[in-house]
Amino acid sequence: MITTKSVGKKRRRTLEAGIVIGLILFLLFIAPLLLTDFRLGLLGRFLALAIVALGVDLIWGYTGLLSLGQGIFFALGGYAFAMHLQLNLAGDGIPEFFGLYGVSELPWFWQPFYSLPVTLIAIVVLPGIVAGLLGYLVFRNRIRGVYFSILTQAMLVVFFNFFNGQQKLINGTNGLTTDTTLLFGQQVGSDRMQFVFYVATVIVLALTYGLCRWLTRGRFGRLLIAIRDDENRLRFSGYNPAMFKVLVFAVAGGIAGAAGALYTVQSSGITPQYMSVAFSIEMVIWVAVGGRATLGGAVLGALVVNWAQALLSEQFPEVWLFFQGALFLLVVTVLPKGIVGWFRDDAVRQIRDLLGIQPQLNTYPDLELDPDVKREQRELAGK
Amino acid sequence: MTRINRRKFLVYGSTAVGTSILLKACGGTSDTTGGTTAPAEGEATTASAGGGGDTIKVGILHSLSGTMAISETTVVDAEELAIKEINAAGGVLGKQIEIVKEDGASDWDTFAEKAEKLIDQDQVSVVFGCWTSASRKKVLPVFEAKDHMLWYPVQYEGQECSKNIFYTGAAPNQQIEPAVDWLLENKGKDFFLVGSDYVFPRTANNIIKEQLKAKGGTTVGEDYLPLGNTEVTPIITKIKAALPDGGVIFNSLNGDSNVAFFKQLKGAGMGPDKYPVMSVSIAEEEVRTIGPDFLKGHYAAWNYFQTVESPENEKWVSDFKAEYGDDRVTNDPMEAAYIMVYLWSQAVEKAGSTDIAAVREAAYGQTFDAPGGTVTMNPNHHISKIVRIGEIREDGLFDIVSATDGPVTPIPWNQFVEDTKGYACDWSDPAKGGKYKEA
Amino acid sequence: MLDGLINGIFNGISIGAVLLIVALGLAIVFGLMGVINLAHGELMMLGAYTTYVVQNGFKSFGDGAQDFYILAALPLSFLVAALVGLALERSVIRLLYGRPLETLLATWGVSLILQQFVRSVSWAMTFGLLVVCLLLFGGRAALSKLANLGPRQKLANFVVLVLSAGIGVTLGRSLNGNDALAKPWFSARNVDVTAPSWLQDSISVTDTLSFPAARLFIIALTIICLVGTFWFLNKSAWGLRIRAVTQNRDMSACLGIPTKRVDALTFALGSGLAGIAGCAVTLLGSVGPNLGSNYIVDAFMVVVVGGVGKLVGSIVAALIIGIVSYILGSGTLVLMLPSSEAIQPLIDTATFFATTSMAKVLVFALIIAFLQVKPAGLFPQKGRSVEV
Amino acid sequence: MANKILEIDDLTVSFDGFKALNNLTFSMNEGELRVIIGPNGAGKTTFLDVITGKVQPTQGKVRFKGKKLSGRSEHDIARLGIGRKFQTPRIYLNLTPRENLELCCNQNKNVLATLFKPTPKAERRTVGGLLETIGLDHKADKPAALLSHGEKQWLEIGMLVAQSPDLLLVDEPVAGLTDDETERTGQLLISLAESHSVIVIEHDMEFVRQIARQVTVLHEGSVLCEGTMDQVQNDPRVIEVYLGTETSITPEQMLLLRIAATMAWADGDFEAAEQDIILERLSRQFAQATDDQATLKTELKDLLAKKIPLEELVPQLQTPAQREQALMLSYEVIGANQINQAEASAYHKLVTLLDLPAETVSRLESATMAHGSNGAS
Repeated sequence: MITTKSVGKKRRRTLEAGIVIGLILFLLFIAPLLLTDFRLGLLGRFLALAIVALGVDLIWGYTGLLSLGQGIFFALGGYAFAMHLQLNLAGDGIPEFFGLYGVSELPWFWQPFYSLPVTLIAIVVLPGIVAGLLGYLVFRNRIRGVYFSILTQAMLVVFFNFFNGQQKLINGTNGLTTDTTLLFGQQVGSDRMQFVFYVATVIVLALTYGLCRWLTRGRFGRLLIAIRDDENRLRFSGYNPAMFKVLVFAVAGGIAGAAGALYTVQSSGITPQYMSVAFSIEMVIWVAVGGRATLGGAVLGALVVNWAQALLSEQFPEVWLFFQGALFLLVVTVLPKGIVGWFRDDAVRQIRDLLGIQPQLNTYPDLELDPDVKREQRELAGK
Repeated sequence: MTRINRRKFLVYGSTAVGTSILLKACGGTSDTTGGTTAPAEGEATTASAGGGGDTIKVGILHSLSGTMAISETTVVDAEELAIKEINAAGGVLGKQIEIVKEDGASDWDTFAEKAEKLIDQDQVSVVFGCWTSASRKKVLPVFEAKDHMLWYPVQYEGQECSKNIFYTGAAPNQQIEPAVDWLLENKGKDFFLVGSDYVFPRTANNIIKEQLKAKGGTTVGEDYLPLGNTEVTPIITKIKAALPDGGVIFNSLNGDSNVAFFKQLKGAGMGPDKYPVMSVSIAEEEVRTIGPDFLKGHYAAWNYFQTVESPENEKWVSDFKAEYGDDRVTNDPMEAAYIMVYLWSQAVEKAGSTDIAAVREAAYGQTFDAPGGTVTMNPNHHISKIVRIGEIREDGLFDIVSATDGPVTPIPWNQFVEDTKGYACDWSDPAKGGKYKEA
Repeated sequence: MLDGLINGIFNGISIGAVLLIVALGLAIVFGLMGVINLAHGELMMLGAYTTYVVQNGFKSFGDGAQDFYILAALPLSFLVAALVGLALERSVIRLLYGRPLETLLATWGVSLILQQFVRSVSWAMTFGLLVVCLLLFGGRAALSKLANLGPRQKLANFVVLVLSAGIGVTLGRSLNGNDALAKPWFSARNVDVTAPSWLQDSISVTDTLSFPAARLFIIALTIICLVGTFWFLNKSAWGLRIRAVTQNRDMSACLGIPTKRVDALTFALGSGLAGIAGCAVTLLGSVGPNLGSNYIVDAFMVVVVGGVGKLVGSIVAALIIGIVSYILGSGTLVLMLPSSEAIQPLIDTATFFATTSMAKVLVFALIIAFLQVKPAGLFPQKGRSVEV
Repeated sequence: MANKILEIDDLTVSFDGFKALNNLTFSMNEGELRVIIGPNGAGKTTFLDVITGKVQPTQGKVRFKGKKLSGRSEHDIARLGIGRKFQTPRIYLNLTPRENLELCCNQNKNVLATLFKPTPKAERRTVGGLLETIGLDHKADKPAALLSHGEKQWLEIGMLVAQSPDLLLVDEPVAGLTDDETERTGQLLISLAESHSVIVIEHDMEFVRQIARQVTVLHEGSVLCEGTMDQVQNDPRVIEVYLGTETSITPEQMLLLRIAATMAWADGDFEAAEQDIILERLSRQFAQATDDQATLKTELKDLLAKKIPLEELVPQLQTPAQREQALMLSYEVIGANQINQAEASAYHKLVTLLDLPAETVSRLESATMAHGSNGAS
């Protein structure tokens, strides 16, 4: 029995791997042929957002931490990359926006971002560390559920106002533009670099998916679910949920950071707007739409929702908010498991109900036919 | 280090080329030569877009939702009115103008995204749009990278002169500086600077501080409100503390915060007699939403007020009211928006095509008898226009208390700020370009 | 100096009062029902718009009446917000009790809808909506009366839904052709609510000391609302039921308390208070579609810092937050510090945070720090019931 | 000292002034199975909360194997070797029983180990074995949500064992179980007690009798009394706190009743009817008013439901008068129905134990006959 089960598992694994690889190849080689540059650019950006969604799913879908502050880490990653690009552009001078505010020498925290390797590490590690610290402060005090959510939102406001207010340090509201900056002597805004970033995004997305899959399967994954379902019980089994949550939150932060960097370069720069309250909540709804606790769902949700937003706001700009609001309501009330969850669990039954087709009940005319009963009899016979 | 970079570059480059060959194969418009030569392609596509078909597509990119919708929708009205008039008069190059409207949603990223859509997807031949400097700064790289054309109708902080943007709003020397001068002459030398926490107020106030230094005024304090914040008690306390017996308040608050500011200023018993406020973001439209009661006696600096007396203005105001209803008012950004559509159409007529470069060339020196007086487009992409100071009346309109005799030439690079002192901008001469040292 | 102090305290309190009146409704809905209502701010906004409408109504009576519209506006905005809240509870919240995170998302959705609603509501739209509702509910009623479809019922309802929606939308769009009908009532633009003249100026105590009338009014209003709420919760029969239900829903249900009605009532009460808050803030700030979103986060901070489920906690928290943010934002801190070399860095930091936006940063940072010490807020609930 | 696994002295826990535990002092030995009973609100669950670190004591110390527990966090204490099963089963419904067990079985519970180390073979085997023991092997891979209440209870006990603690705290393990489930749970616990120290909190007296060796009675947050089941059950204070009302009989009377009961139970089980008659008569012996008799009767039902060998009971009779009374009672009891072999032998045994003079015996017997008959009429 064990063996058959594990075989089944293996088959499912290989199947999943196959699908993922197929999708990657599709995104890398087919999508560019089907889409105009503009649409491809959009797709690239949405894929970057799908990466954040994976992080959100990891902490919310699996671990039950509804963070309304992922924007912080998203933006941190973006800023890290943008700062490097700005320095690239400035050469041995300092980025010219400083001139407007009479800043003559580079603020200390810009220094490390001269080097690309450091930047690339910082993009992931910096948000990760920040998330870890914030997480530690919160989880250590067993601040849970909605309190956690509200607190993360407060943190978001703090960061937003700080970045927004500091013209002299990071150009405040304007944020940092990247399109005209240079990377490897190429203009970041150029179609070619944009395509490179698109490719990079696809790859990072795949890697992130792998990471999350690895985290959520096996014992660690089960532990996350246990934390989500009954954290206190876990304590009495000798686990310290706080540390696990800190780790997961930090990982999600890092993921968000990477996503932020990729998103920034594909949307011509970063502004504190990335830390707006609304944006961070939207991240959650992507996951909710796709189906929480299903990684595929997170990605799907991010793509579907954003694509819908792009199209709808092109067709009738005024009413996009209506749609978005309705989406929130629908997902929560009608589709709590999200698209994927719905297909997996209820789709058939509900459609049948809707069409009023009665499912045939499989009752046993004779108790003897009940498989459980049979098995028990066999056991008794064995004894 | 460099070797690593080069290797990485090769890797990336190869993928890019590899696929871009595929793209070529099926007629994709991706750019294989890569990098900075994007412009060539941008022109080609847009030119064909403009020429092809029996209409000329123009993009309108403003916030139709979100915080900024309050102001930006009025500008859209003005632009649509102008286009309607032009179409009624037979259009441009004998073609009707077709509007593609996009919502920036008060979100700077959306602006960038929609700008790309207008250029790549809809292949418009020009974009009219943006209000906040932040949104302009966000789309600027898009227009530069794709070498396209944006017309921008709002007064701003200057310190910018893009080849791809035409600015029909006031440069600092066409609004802020005259206002400061006027205040120094008539109202006092102690200034308190209040602004929203974003780029225009911050930069504007930097300029003002420099200017005051140069002209013997003093900045006794400054403070910034987060956008949308309505709790201004601390600021008012600061003003009281800094100016115990009255002084000038220079206000570059934006949107909602203005309402809170003036209501609570009056609440604190600080009237225009002791604390005259000079605003640079408050026009007729805003006066109505704040309520004249609170604003009566305060000042604003603009190039245009609805109360300007000229036949052009009377005609425009009546046309506008006829189009959008008698309860509507006209204001400076709307006038600028109205102007820019006409200037563009004239330039297209002159160029004989919608080719970006040609239109740009043709735009220089275009003049138009605007409601606020005749304006001229300069080679530095800004327009010369008259500057006026208005005092707010009971009825929410302005008494024009001072106006320059003739149009003021725009100076994008500010002469009071150390970094930009002595710089100028001239796109008509390739040798000079966006920022060159004046002889 | 003394005046300065009194002024400081007064301003602090007046900021606190605004926070409190905004947070009061939230404290009830969140504290007593455990519902995270992110649409609270939008209910405020509705209150504010009601005030705007009332004011315009009074304009027609001439200036004399103009000065007293606020007195009519307060109860009306309470009513409007309460009704909307009621509808909200009946339709959405009801489905989500005990799932706070879901309520959070759902109410966010509601807030978006409400915002866009006031932006684009017009006669055309209203007709459209009315038609949809009529067709939908009428159709359902008809179906359930006329034909017994048995299992096909759901499908039928679904069809009705789709049909009525379709008809309504098409109708709305066709009506949009007519400018008069299509013209939005408020539009995205901020609307102008002018405080009555007697609330515009300030009442001067001494020549150096004067209090803005509007502020005094709001403080008074806050106190009244507090007293009213306390009385309602602790003295009235329904208040008793509410407290019973919040303590033990099932038990109360067994005792024959109509928990559903109680929930609805509680939520309506909270929403109504939001409406009053909305009416109050029109005296200070602008009235626009996103009026609410400027307050909501602060309001939650107040409730959390105060300790959930404790009104007194919210009061103290609001006052503290108000005073602190005033002292920081107005730079009073910098003035209070003696200018000596020893604490120069301290002074520098103080000045660094002495702008309104930076003050907000610091206040929130302090709040987060505070929750490190007292995770459950100033007045935590004790006992075994808290855990699990 | 060393063999004390748990020592609690002068422990007080108060929530907002209300003392859930009040100067409680308690200790138990290694390998002991201790049952804690007590009416609702006696502080039983709080008692466990303190031990497991969920609630911090207001004053007083808790020592586990000589280590102070106060100030430690739950997981810390759990790692020291204290496992807890909750009143209502708390298992992870979205995981399968196997996964539930593996979670608890995991020996190295820090983050990285959990993340990187695969589940070792040994643990897999232990889990497999456990699944057998708790009889869930055939449902091992269905979501635990689908288990019946009883199965959930066992699963949680299983999780407890998987954790391999030295001290098991079991809170109402048989709440809401059927009789034979209860029976089996009892056996499970007893078998566990061979290798662990166990504290069981329980209401169900039948169950307590089944498993109890040492019983501690909590009342209003402190220990009321401690001892064997019988000592505890004979203690009128216990009877009082349990049955609320002051019982109408003294310990001496209780003793007599016990002897009588033993006689009555001598030939094994009765039909309910017979039992009823006996109780009827006994209660009439000690109470006058009919409703008193009624209440006493129900009390007796509970109290006499256990067999104790006469050898223990008889020596406890002090005065001859009591002995005579004991005899009379017993005689009356067996007179309730046809005297059979077992009863006869039991009766003889009693007589010998009482060793009253022969004539006294006969006198009493005759008297009882008379009294009994008119009592019956």
